[in-house]
This record gives sequence, structure tokens and C-alpha cells, in this order.
Amino acid sequence: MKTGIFICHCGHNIKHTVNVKKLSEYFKKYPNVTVSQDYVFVCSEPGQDMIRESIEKKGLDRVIIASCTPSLHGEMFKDVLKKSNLNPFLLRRVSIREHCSWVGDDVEKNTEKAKRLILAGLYSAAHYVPLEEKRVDVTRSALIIGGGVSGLSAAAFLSKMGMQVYLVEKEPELGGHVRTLKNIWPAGKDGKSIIDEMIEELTGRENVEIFTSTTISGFEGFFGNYEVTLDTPEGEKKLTAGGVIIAIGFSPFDPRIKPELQYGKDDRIITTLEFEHNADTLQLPEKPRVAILHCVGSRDEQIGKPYCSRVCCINALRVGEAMKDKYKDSYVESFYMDVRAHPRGGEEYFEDTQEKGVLFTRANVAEINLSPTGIVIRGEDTLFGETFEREFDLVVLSIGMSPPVDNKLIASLLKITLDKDKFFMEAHIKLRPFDTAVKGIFIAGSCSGPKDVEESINHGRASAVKLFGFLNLGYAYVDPFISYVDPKRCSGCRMCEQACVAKAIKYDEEKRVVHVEEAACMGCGLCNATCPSSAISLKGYIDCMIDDEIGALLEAI
Amino acid sequence: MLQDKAEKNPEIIGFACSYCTFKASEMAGSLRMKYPEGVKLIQVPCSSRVDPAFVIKAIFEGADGVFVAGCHPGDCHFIKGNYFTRRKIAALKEMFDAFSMKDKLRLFWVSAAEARRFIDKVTTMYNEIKERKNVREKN
Amino acid sequence: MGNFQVKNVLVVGGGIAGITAALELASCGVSVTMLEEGPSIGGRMIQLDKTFPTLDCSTCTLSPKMVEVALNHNIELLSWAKPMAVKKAGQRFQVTILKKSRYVDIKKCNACGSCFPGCPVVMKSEFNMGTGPRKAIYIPFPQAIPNKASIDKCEDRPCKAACVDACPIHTNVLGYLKHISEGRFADAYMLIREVNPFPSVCGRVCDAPCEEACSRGELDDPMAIRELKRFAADQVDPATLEVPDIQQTGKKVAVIGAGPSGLTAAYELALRGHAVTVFEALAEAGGMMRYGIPAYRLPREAINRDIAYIQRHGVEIKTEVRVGQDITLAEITKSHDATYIAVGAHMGLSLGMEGEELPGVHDGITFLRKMNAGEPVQVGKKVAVIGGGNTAVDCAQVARRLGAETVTIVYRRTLSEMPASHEEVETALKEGTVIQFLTAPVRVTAKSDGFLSMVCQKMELGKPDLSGRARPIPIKGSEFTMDVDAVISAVGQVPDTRFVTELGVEVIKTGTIQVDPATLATNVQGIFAGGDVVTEPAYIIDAIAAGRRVAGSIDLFLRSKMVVSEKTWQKDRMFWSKKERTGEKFTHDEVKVLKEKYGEERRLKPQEEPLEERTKDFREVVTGYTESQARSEASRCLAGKIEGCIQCGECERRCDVKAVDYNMKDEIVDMEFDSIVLAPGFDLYDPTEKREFGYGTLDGVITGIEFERICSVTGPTGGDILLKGKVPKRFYFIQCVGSRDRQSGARFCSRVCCMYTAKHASIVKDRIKGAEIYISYIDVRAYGKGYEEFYKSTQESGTFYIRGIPGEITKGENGLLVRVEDMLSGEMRDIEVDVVILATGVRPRKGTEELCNIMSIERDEYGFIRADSITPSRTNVDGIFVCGMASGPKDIPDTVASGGEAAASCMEYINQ
Amino acid sequence: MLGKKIKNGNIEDTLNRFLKDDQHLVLGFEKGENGVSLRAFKNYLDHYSLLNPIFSTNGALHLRRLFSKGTKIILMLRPCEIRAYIELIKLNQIEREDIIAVSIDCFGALSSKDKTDDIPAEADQLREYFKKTDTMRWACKVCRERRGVVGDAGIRIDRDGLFWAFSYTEKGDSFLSLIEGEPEESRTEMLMSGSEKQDQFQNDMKTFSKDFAKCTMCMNCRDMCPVCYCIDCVFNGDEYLPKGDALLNKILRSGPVQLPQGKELFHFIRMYHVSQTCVGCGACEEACPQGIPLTKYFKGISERLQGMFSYMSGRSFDESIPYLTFLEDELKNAED
Repeated sequence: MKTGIFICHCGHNIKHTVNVKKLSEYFKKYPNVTVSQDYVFVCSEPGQDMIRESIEKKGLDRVIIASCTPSLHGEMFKDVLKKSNLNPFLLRRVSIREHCSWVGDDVEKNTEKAKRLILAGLYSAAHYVPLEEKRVDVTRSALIIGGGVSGLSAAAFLSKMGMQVYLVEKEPELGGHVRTLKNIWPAGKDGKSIIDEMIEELTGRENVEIFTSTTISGFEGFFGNYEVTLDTPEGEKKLTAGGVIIAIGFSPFDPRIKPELQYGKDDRIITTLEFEHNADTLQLPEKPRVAILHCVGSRDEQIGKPYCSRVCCINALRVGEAMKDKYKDSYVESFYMDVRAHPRGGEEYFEDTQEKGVLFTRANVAEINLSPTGIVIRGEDTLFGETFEREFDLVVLSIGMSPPVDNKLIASLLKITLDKDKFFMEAHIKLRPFDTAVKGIFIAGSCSGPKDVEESINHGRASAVKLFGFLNLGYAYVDPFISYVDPKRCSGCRMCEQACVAKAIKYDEEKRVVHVEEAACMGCGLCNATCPSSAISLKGYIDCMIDDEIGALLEAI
Repeated sequence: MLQDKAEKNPEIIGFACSYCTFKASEMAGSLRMKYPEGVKLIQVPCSSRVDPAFVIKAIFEGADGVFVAGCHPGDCHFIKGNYFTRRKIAALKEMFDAFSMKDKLRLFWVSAAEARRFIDKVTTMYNEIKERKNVREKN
Repeated sequence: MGNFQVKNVLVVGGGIAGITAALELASCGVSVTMLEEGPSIGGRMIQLDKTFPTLDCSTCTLSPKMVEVALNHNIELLSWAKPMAVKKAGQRFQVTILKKSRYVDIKKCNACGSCFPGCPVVMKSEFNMGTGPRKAIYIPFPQAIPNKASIDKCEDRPCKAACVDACPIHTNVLGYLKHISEGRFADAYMLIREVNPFPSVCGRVCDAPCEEACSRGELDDPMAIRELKRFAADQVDPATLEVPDIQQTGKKVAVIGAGPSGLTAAYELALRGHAVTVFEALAEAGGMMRYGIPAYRLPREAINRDIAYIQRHGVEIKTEVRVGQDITLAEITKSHDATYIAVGAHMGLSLGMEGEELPGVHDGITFLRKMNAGEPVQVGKKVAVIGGGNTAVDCAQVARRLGAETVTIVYRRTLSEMPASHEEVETALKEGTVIQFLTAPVRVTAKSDGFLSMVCQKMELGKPDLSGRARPIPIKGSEFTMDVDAVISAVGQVPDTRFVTELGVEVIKTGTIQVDPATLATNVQGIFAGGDVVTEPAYIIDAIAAGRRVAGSIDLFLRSKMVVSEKTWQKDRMFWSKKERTGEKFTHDEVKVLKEKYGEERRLKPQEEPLEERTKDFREVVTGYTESQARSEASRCLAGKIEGCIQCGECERRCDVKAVDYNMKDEIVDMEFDSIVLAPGFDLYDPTEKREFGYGTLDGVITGIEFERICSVTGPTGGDILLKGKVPKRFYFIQCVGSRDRQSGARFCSRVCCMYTAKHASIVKDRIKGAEIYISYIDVRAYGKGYEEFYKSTQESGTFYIRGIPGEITKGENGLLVRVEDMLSGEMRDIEVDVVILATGVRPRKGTEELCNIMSIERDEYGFIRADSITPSRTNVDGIFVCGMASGPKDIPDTVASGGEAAASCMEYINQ
Repeated sequence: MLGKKIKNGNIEDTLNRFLKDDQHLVLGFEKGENGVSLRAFKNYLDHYSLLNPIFSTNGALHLRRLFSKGTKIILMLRPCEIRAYIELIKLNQIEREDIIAVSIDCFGALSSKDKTDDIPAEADQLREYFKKTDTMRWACKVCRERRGVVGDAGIRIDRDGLFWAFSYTEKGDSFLSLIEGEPEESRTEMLMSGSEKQDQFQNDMKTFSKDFAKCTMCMNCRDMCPVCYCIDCVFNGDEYLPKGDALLNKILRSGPVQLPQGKELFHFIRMYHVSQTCVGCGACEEACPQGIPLTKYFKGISERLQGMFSYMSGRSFDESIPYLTFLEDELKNAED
């Protein structure tokens, strides 16, 4: 056996707390190790070339890369092996960054830990065998959950590209929150018209099926062929979707959670959303005194909303501007922590609003009291360090975005993860903001965190193009990590068959052994753990690999 | 074999499901949260892949503790896998209990987002085992 | 559907936005051409150390994407390329693309990196935002895609670099002069060392054919190349240099003669891993350098240190072993795998004149040897020296230093025929030596008073002889007599090669050994010869050249048991033969232009010891340049006057795959595309105009992106946060520099600076224990996913956030004094810090305007490409889309999303 | 309960009737020269003994991989043997179709190691014998189920000394139909009552090590265990084969080590493997040449682990082995 070990410095990230030189020297002397090298960035092109060269010149048959966590760069390093005509499943990744250099400070201890981790990889990889990726046919159709601006943009793109689109909306009408907004900043457009344009584009396309007042009641299967059950007003409907885009948006924060704001107790305390809907019908004196409260339901750890909702500062500015435009002599005061007018044109808008006469007071609002003459706001001006008490005719709460109500339902149906704020979690916050941990399921728009209209459209369409790229060919490759049976060892006890969730194990009455239906196997390895004689094994995770890994981690072998 | 370990720092082997705990551990790493270097993970596709034999093996090869960590019940990527894990590991814990070493084996549910929880779980386990180990060694 | 006709899309810009768009398009089966204006894709993101809020390593997340671009079959990547003209034809676009030359053949270059260390041109690294250097030939960072070198060549070199060609060992004169002119003396030394193991020696006594060839000489004076070499050599003590780890081959080589040629060969062979033993007949190593050249020209110390360094490479020198007497050549060849004979020419030629055997009549070379060996030599008061070579002149000057009052050189031709170096003759004359030209000795007789009487006769010049010089013809009856104490005859030397005959090595009449001029192999296999023993007396540099050549030849012989013809080893730098000098000179007009351009600067003379003093002993006459003199003399070099690459050829010589091509030309190509995606990215605001912050005037005021480079492991400090070599402890960050600022014409918010500042703060906290960090802000805009939490944790980790932007930064006692009004407390505070980091805002990329103009794309008031919020990637031209920062500030996730959206729009357009 | 009284306690007639068919077999005990032993009877019963006072192996062991069809077999075995049989049915190691499993009230047995000739084979005498000598096997003393209440049918003895046959399954019904007479209600209390609950097994590693110090890893315990059914045991596979090279590496790396014997590993893993199927018959201990008290451990552990899921091995044909199923709403405290 000829194993090559490549230890990445990851710039500083690993080298900082792991003695990479010592490691590479250590493994040089190891039996079966042909190459042991450390390099500043193994993932870079020269790093990859180094691996390729070693494979080709030294005839490596196992490659161990000790670097970042395996979920990063997995495909890339596999490609390196493929290019050198080495089966990509003879690669073993060892995480010495996320699981070693970053989680400990002591160089000596980290180096020892990294050594053992690599050792574990080495021993485990010794049992690797070449595997072939499974090609599966995929259905060129997409299920889009949520008919808001994100979902509609995704649907528009995918249907235009000729993909079958199933658009599912819980409400009777498409359009989500955007439909209800009278004026979308900065487009200056009416939300309804934006939505109508999008719907118009979809109608008449044969490859679009829209289900309103519909929820998802069942979801099974795997990438490329998800079996979906819809609960439509006409009854249950089943369909097959190659991939899914979740775009279920957000739910507006309910200020009742903060009783000190007195919301719901007086008509003169309204939310930005209500203001948007009813601005024209508000009963106000000629010189109205208007207070706008920022960050209601955002940046508030006490109520479990530590995040910034991203859009509410602009919404607050919109209220201020509208009041000033309508009532020239109005007194409009915004109470804020930071004005986050970050979108394009936002800062200018902020300045303009200030110039129009909206006052901005950096303040902590302590409480709101109702009085017959008005609503009294008491708080502390954090710039001047003074407390104040002022009376207003109208208080507008700039409410934040909360996770969508169906987040947990969808997450558990589709087996995807929510983040700590209960929005959907992305695969990589920077580079894969639309992907989930599950192949073929994407997230778009505000359901993964607050976003404005532009960002939601970007998201919807960007996730759609990703999905399109996945399904376009009509087939895809999936991991070969499925179970197989050693018929010589199988006692035919059928325990694995009973346990298998995917019902992928079949019993042969003749031979009195079981076999695996490869297409159905999900690769969880339950059967492997159930079989007392290890007659059934999960490729890539067979017993002796894990046994040796344990042994190596404990330096017992 | 159990007795001839001299050093005071425990060795803990954790079996981590790829879809949740392992992700959480990655996240913990990228958030630079710290946990003792004695905790080492073995990645498995699902907690149900963990054969109790692995746990037994780890213990008798010198681990001071072993944990099996998977998705919260009901959240399994493989639909039901972790329910089986729960039964098997609970049974194994009972078995360990019968040999007065219940503290050596733990079962955690940690979702992919719960980096903090992961850290808390493993650190608590480590510290408790360390404490017990050192008390034992003094006696 | 599913099978689209393959469409072509042009993506302009190779940052994360462009990369995302290109990869998405490629995954949909579109053929993408990506243009990158610079040497590598990666854009701004690859310059970052970490990304917020996860503190993920930026290189680690982006580099694989870059590799994906390089490997994706659907993407063609053109670096150093930009569009020059775009024409819309129907739905399609005709694009004229300028492919700037990188002077390195991208197909051949394998990014081995051997070219950069030799490059003498040091420039500011754009990738490091000027915080660190790079060479004129460079790969901007190790993860660059394409990972190919390019050369920064702006103009052609005015001179012909004849110096390099003239030097028998092709010393990179241009290179080391460039180094010296910019104060990198050690680098200059190492560049010399590369080809010459005797820098200290050659810096003093080389005959410097380079100076003769120097183009500057055509303007005013040639460069003082030798003197500058000596200066460089005096700056570095080779005893401080490390000896490389050499893998031994197990082969043994004998070198006979520890002169310059033998020792050079020994050194080069030792570097190649062979075990070398040098046999030297005399008491000390050095050959003619030690025994032929007097100390006032070449101090012993200079020889010793160069030789000591050679010995440190494992070369064994056995002195006082005379081959032929103490050991036979046969014995040596038997116990060694190869033998190099470099015994030099130490046998003085006899004049054949009467009285030569008299005491008081010395053979010049023997005289010098004795004197240099410290044997007692007496010359008396009056000395006559016969000959016109360097040896004769040396003898004359030595005689003076030994106490002679009158020294006369007797030479049969005139000054212009004298083979001795002109400079030496001049010095001798200055020191009072008299030269009797056109005079030849006839005989010497001993007088009763102990004096010698030398009878000479006058000569006249006749027709040129075989050597090309005029033949002296005696004038009859012109005889006269000189009374002298001693006569030193220095009319030439020949080698003593009697010992080689036993093995049948071919020797010609004069005693020189016959060799193949290319390989220096003799007729006997395994025996090589070179230096004076082959050429008759020549210069040290020629001997060194022979040593280098034979080392290559012997190495090849030892490895392959073959003596290979010149053709095969042309590839090896070692065998570069002296180029035929073209003799090409500047034309009169060229000289005029050059003179106008560079002005007249005369050659600087180095200091010398005063005339009266120096003849009293053997102290070194020339004491050399001072630092500033050296720098100013070196800067006269015409090649060094140009920007960027000086085409010294160092990289070309070092490149094993011959990828360097100085003559490459820019290319212009026309291509057709179905759609265009623009992702030119952004620049950062240059805060120089904000005088109150002192950027550019105060040490320690830097921008955020510069700080990013300093933190980065691919940066100039390898990731250690160092400022002027010290670890700063107190940090002041100022946000909104050039954002939200009417003064600088940018009312907009740059969206990323709040967060990258928080990120910097947390990096500092992580790497510098006990660091003190202040951040000035107006509003903290932590709006993205996880941002607020990141901001909070930064704040809680002990970073002081101060609301309010400082009014002024001044130099304090122990650092920089920041004066700021804390708006929350209302206090005016003076805070002293070590470093101030300006979180500069974003600006459209330089060149965005030009790009937009050729495509008729509209821009907004700030110069960003105008786009609409509902159709975020659509520009005013149908079919051209924009993404990333080009249409306004965005953070990375937004940029990635916008790249994807642009790809979607592009897909829709091309599939209409 | 409704059962059939066996006239004169003579079950032999019934079985002989059954054996008239050439394709029929009875597996039961034979009283031979060297005491009672297990025998397959064909055509007629000879020296038949209902009870077997000596325990050497568990009879179910021999039934493993019995798949042949067409030969009808009646098993007349101890409850522990029938329970093991039932577990093996669940594990698909025996084709159940043609087999009727009849459990017989068991009054305990003497270990084959303590075998004497004077031991009686009749219920009453046996009871008296054990009362007198206290030589009953430990496994039998702590037996969880010595009553003939498992399997397809059971043969029980009431306080009046009458023999009863009860049916528990359809197959049991067909067995009962072989017996003459009509079913009637049994009103007298049975001689054998349910077992007393034993203390929960509790141990520690120290005791374990002491107890197993004599173990030579002969693996007889495994080979004789009726529910250790694997054709190819993992401990024969390369996972557990000695790895000399690796061991040498380790020694060179970290100094001398105690050579691993794998005892703990073997017994713990086996303990886990049989934890739900172990019937506590003590066959392992019987087989152990070193006299290690294996029953204490295996039975103790399996009872604890089965208890968690309210499972009892061999109690019923229908209960699923707990590791192969789950309830969503259970083990709430499993997480630490």
C-alpha cells in the first residue's frame, strides 16, 4: 500500500496551533506512507498539483488530506484524484482545522490530537476500496414552496427555461407580503403591480402548475425524485419533483410580545405594516406628532430576536417621509439605536428624510403610556444621556421579521435544519447561501433570514439557476455509500431487513441470505450496526474502518 | 487495561452524525469555540450506523468516555435512524450501568445549528469524567 | 428541452461575482469566456484574510472556486485581458478583446517559482496593496489562477546589456547594479555569488570585460562594474552564509591545482553532491590569486574568505602535495571518478638572454611567488623589470614596496601595445615607476661592486606579427647600459605539465594541455583540464569560467559516463558560451536622445590610500565606495533607469522550461458572444485627501484592506501582525472613511466597512493578547445574517466602540494621537495608539467608466453601473448584465446572490 | 384456563400416535444408561422421559438452520429451550411451519458437571431431591420461566399431580387435538408457580475482571449458546483477528503494553449481541471449561436490557426483538 499524506497549513489557520512540520516528518517514517508533506494551502492549484504529481510519480493508492473539514472542498479533492486516474473514494479527508486547530490553543496538545486524527484516517483508509458513483435519473421538475416574490421569481425563471414548475402557496392568493405593500422602496412601485407582472409571466405557461391554499403534507424520496404529497382544496395530490426551492418568506413580528409597547391597546399605536396598509385612512390632527420606534422585534436578545431585521430602518424612514410629505408641519421623531440605511440609495434616503425634517433621536425607549391627549413615550436619549418624556398622536412601530410560521413543519418534513434564530440554515453562509445540507433542496428569500425585495429576487432567481444546473441534464450522480451483503457471512436472520427504514433489503428464500436493492438504499448504515456478524456493511463506513479509527484515535493500535 | 492509563486527561471518543452533530462541530470550530483536545470525533453517516460494539471497543481500548450524537428524535435525515440509535444506546447505557460505568457512555441530540450545545455537552462530559477519573486515581 | 444550442457568454471580471456567474452559467451548459484584467482571478475577496461573520478563511473558501473555474471545461479564462470595443449585432455582441502580453508562455510555465528569487527588480505588490514587495516577474499569490508567472514589462531596455554577454560567466550585472542602486546590497551579493565563488577577488582584480562593453560608456563613462562588485562583496561576510543541504552522490573528484579555476570547479562539483579533493603543490590554496597578485591589490583576507566558504561545502584541499612528485597522476585517477587538471601556468618563460642565471636576476613569477609566500626577497635600490604584462607591472610596484628607489620597466613596444591593464600601468606611473618603451634587454653582467649591468637596445615598430601587434625591430647601435641592483624578468609564463605525460594526456609544444574546447575533456577519459594550463596565462574570470564549465561537464560525465557535445548542454546555464560580441553601438542620434533623457553623469572614482603612504607597505590601495557613492554610481546604469522589468535575463536563464519571452506582443482578438455579464468589482477609497487622518503622511495610518493584507498569511509578514517589524498593541479603527460623506462625493453607505472593522477587531483580539482596540463609528450597520451577533460579541470581547469620528490624528509621544469627541458621553478624548486603521469605503473599479463607455452602459452618480431593484442585474443595454459590487456596495453573500441572479437573467436572455 | 387432562400423565400414547406417520418426529428426552439425554424419536417412543434432570446443552441449539419442510416435529422441551427456539424463529433460523413446540414444566436440573446417577426424573422426586441437596444449577434457581407456558403448547402438572396440556397457539390446538378427551377447565393450582423476581444485576469491572481472569477465550460459551446463531461470528473475522504489525507499531511508538487478549471485548460484545435474545438457560456456563459464572452476567444483563423494553425473550412469537423496532414516544430520558 502506498499512502500519501498531505497536511495543509491553511495559511495560519492550522499552522498557528498545530506543528505541521513535525507531523509531516512523523508520518514520513510510518509504514505504508510513501509521501508525507505539508503545504501552505493544499487546496490551491499548486497544492493540488503536488498531490497529482505524487499520485502519478509515486504511484499512490491512498490519499489522505489533513486540512479543513471534509464537507469543504470534498468534490474538488475528489477531482484531483480522478484526474490522476485514482478512484476518488480512495481519498480520506481528515479535519485538523475545524476539529483541531480552531478548537484548542495549546500547540503541543493540538499537534498530538492532529497526529491521532491523521493516524485514524490512515488506518481507516487502509480498508478503502474503489467505489463507483451511482448515476440516477432526475426529474426535470421543481417544487417551489411559497408564492411570494422569491418563489415567483424562481418559478418565472425555471418555467422560462422549460422546467416543469409546481408552485405551492399556502394562502389563497400569490404574492406574499410584497402584494400588500403600496410602495416598494426604492423602486417606487406598488407591490401588487410587481406581483401581477410576475404572475402574468407565469400564466399561460403549460409547464407551470400553481396550487394556492395548498400545503405540503408528505415528502419522501431523494434528490432528483422527491415524492411530494400536496394537500389542495381539491384533495390530496401527489407529484414528483427533481428539486425543491423553499421560499416561504417571513412572518411579521408581533409587538404584543413586548407588552410595554401597549400595542393592541390603542388604535394610535400601529406597526409599519399597518401604516403601509392604512396610511390614507389614519385620523390625525393637522399638526400630528408622530413617533417611530426602530428595532421592534429586532436586536433584542431578551425576546430571542438578537438579529437585525435588515429592512425596518428603511421602513421607518418611509413612514417618516410619508408623514412629512402629507403633513408639512408635523412633528416626526424617530427613536433608533443605529440607522441601518445600508441598501443602495438608503443612506441618501436617510439624509433626505432628515432634511425633510424628521428628527432622529438615538434612544432607548423604556415605556409607552396611554393618556387621553396622546401617547406618552418615556425613554433615555443615549447621545445626551438625558431622560425624556414626550407625547405623540401616533406611534409607529417599525417591526422586524420573524421566522415564517411554517418553518418547523417544513424543516421536519424536508429534513432540513433551522438555524438558532429558527430561520432556515444555509450550507455555507458565504458561498452557498441558497443550498441546504440536503442535495436538491434550496432556500430563497427571507426564510433564511431577513431580506428586502431586491435581495429576495436575487435569491429566488439565483437559487433557481442553481437548481436548473442540477437538474438540467436529466441525470445526476449520487454517493456510492450504500450497503452490500457478504452472502458467505449472512445467517439470514433478517434483522437488517426488519430495521431498514428504506425497505431496501430483500430476503432470498432460496439462498437464505439477504441482498440490498441499491436504488432504494439511503446509506444510513443502520443495517450494518444491526447485523451481529457484520455480514452487511455500509460502503465507506465498514466496521473495520471504524474499528481501526477508534483504535488509532486511542493509540491502541 | 483500564487501569494502566496513567495520565489524568480523559480521552473521549464521539460518534457524530454527518448531518447534525458533525455539522455543529464544524460550526463550533469556525466560531473558534474551544473544547478539550481529548474529545475526538468519528464521523458517521447517521447515528444509527453506530454499532454498540464500537462503543465497547472504544472503552476497552482506553477511552474514558464515549458519546453518540445524532439529530434530535424526529429530525433524522434517514427518517427514523436515530430512534433505533436511541434504543440501542439506551440499552448499552443500561449495560454499562450494570457494570457501574454508566458515566462512560452518553447520548446527545445536537442539531446542525447547535454549536453551542455541542460545546456544552462535550465540555460537561469531559469535565465530569475528568473529575471522577482523578478522584478514582487518588484513591 | 434540456439540450440547448451551446451559447457563449462573456464574463468581465474574475472576482467572486464573476466567478459565481461563470460557474452557474457553466453548470447550465453555457460556454463562458472570462476576462480578468490582472494576472489572476479572485478579485478582492482573495485579498481578504478572513470573512465575517464566521471568520472563515477567505482563501480557503474562495480558492477552490477559483480552481473550479480553471478546471471547468465550459469556461475559458483569459487573464491580462479586457474588452476594448463592443458592438451589438442583432441579439449578439461582437467584442474586441485586448490580451495583454504577460511575457511568460502560459503553456510552458509550471509555476515552479525558480524565477522570482533571481529577479533584481523589486516592486510594490498590488495584491498586498503595496504593503509588501514583489518582483518584476511574479505570481501575485500562491493560489493564483492561472498559476502562471507574468512579467511587468513596461518599456524596452535602452542598453544592450553587453556587460552580461561580455562576462565569461555572464554575471547578471544589470541585476546587481539594480539591487545596489536600491540599497539591497546583500541581494546584489547573492546574485553575484550565484555564478561566481570569488566575489571578493573579482571585485578587485577582474579585468572587467564588462566595463569595456558597457553602453553607458558610449554616453559618458562606463559603469564601475568591478568596483560595485567589490562594494557588494564587502557588505557580506560569507562566513555568515548558510551552506545548503546537499545530497551526496558518492562520486569522488580530484582537482589538481587550487587556483581560481580548480576551486571554482571544486565548489560547483561540491554543490552537485560530489566529494572533491583538491591537490595543491604550494603551502596555501589560491593559486595565482595568492601567489601572483600582490596584497596591495588583493588583500589576502579577501582570498581567504572566499576560499573558506568553498571549503565549508566539504571541499578538501590538500596543500603541499605536488602531483608528479608526492603522488602520481595515475594514483589520483585510480582513486577518483574524475580528475580536473587546473595547475595554471607557474613557470616563468626565460628570455634566453645572457646573464639570466646571475644572482640578482629574478624570474618575475617566481619573484612574486616568493614574496607572496613571505620568503625573504631583496631587490636593492635600483630595479629593472623586463616585460609589459600585468606581472611586470606588479613586480615593479612590489619592488618599490620592498624599498627600491628607482624602478624601471623595460618594454620593447609602446604603451598602447602593453598587455597590462591600463589602470595598473597608470597607478604604477603615478607611484613613480619609469617605463622605458621600445627597449629590449640584451644581456646582464655582474659588476665587481655587486651591481648588475644590463645592456639594452632601442627598438622600433615594424609590421604586425601573428599576435596582431606590431613587431619590434632592434635599432642597430642603440645599445646602452643600465646599472641596477636587480633585474626582474616577467616576459610570460607557461604551465608545467610534465606530470601528465605518464598517462598519455595530450600536450602541445608550449606545455599546454589539449582539450575539447566545449567539454574541457582531454584525450584520456575521466581527465579534464582547464584554466591557464589550457589557455596559457589569462584572466581570473576566464579561469572561473573554465571551472564552471568543467564542473557541468564532469557532473554530466559522472552521472551518465558520457562526455556530451555542446549541443546537449546548451540548456544548462553552466555551459552558456560567451556570446559573440556584436559590437553593436548606439548611433549618434541614439546617444543624443539618451543623453537628453538621462543626462550626463560621470563615473565615480573610489577612494584610494594617499600616494605617499601606500608605497610604504602592502596595504590595499583602493579602499572602495561608501554606501551612498555605491548607490549613486549603480544608479547610473541605463537598464536600471526603466520601470519594471529590466530584461536582465535572470528569469530567462533560471527557467527550466524556457517560458520567458521578452518579445511577446499584445494580442487583439475579435470574439462573438450571446450575452455579457459585467463584474468588474470595486476599488477602495483612497483616503489621502482626508488630510485630518494623515494617511500617507503619518506612519502607522493604514487602510483596512492594507491591514487585511498584513493579517493574511499570504501577505508580506506571513500573517504576523507587524508594523515596521513591531507588534502593535493599541489599535484605532475609524469607520465610514469615504462613505456617508458628502465631502468625498460619496453619500452612500459602503455596506461592508462596519463589519470588516468588527472582523479586524476580532482578528486582533485573537492574535494579539492584551490588545487595546477602539472603533469610531456613526451607526453600526450589522444587518446581515449573524452580523448583529458578531458585532455584539466583538463589543463584548472588550473592544471600545466610540460613537463619533475623530477630527484629527497627530503624532504623539509614543505613537499616534487620536482626538475624538465621544458623542455618547460628550467627552473630548485624546487616545494614543500604535496604529490607526481607516475603514475606507468602496468606489467603482478603475476602468469601470471606460468599460461602460465602450458598451454604452449607464452609470449612477457615483459611477456604479445603474441597475434597478426589481431587476437587479439588468442594465440599460438588453443582453448585458451586471453583478457584484459594480452596481453598488454588497457583502459577499449578496454578491454571490447577485452573481447567481445575473446568471439567471443571462440564461433567460440567451434562451429567448 | 381451558386445557386437556392427560390421562395417567401418559403423554407417550399421544406422541406415539403422532409418530405413526413416517414423516413425524418427536424431540424429547430419553432415559438411557447414562442418564437422561435429548433424543429424536421416530416411529415410537422408547425410554421416554418427560423431564430431564440434567442440563448439558440447550436443545434449541440443535434446531438451528432447520428449514426442511414436510417433516412434522413436536418439540417436548424445557421452557428455556422452547424460549430459545422462539427467539431463533424470530431470527429466521428455524422454519416454524411444521414444528409444534411444547414446553414442559421444569423443576430444575443438575449441572452436567455435577451429574450423578441417583437423580430421579419424576417431578415429585426431583423436587424433593433438590430440596434435600441444594445442588440445583444456579441458572435454574434463578430461572425466569420454568413453567410450561411458552411455545405452542405446554404440559403442566397441578398440585394434585395431574398432567395438563394447554394450547397457546393454533399449532398448540393441533397438538391438543392429538390428546384424547375433551378440553376442560383446570381449577387446581399448578405445582409450579411463577418465578420470583430476582434482584437487578449489578456489578463492576473489578469483579468482572476477577471472574473472567480464568477465561482462555476458547469461545465454547459462544458455541454452545442457543441464540448465538451467526454462521460466521464477527470474532472469527479480521476485525478481531490479532494484528501483530499494528501491535508492534504501538509498542515501538509508546513503549511496552499489556498484550490485548480481547476478553472484555469478546464478552461485552457477545453480551450485547444476545442481550435481547438470551433466555438465561446457562448453557454457556455449562460449556465453560474454566467454570466462569457466565450465567450471572449474561442473564443479569439480558434481563435488565429486556426489561427496558418490557420484553422477555421467548415469551411470545409475536413480540419483535426490541432493537428492530421503536416507539417515537419513548426513552425520553435517554439523552444526557
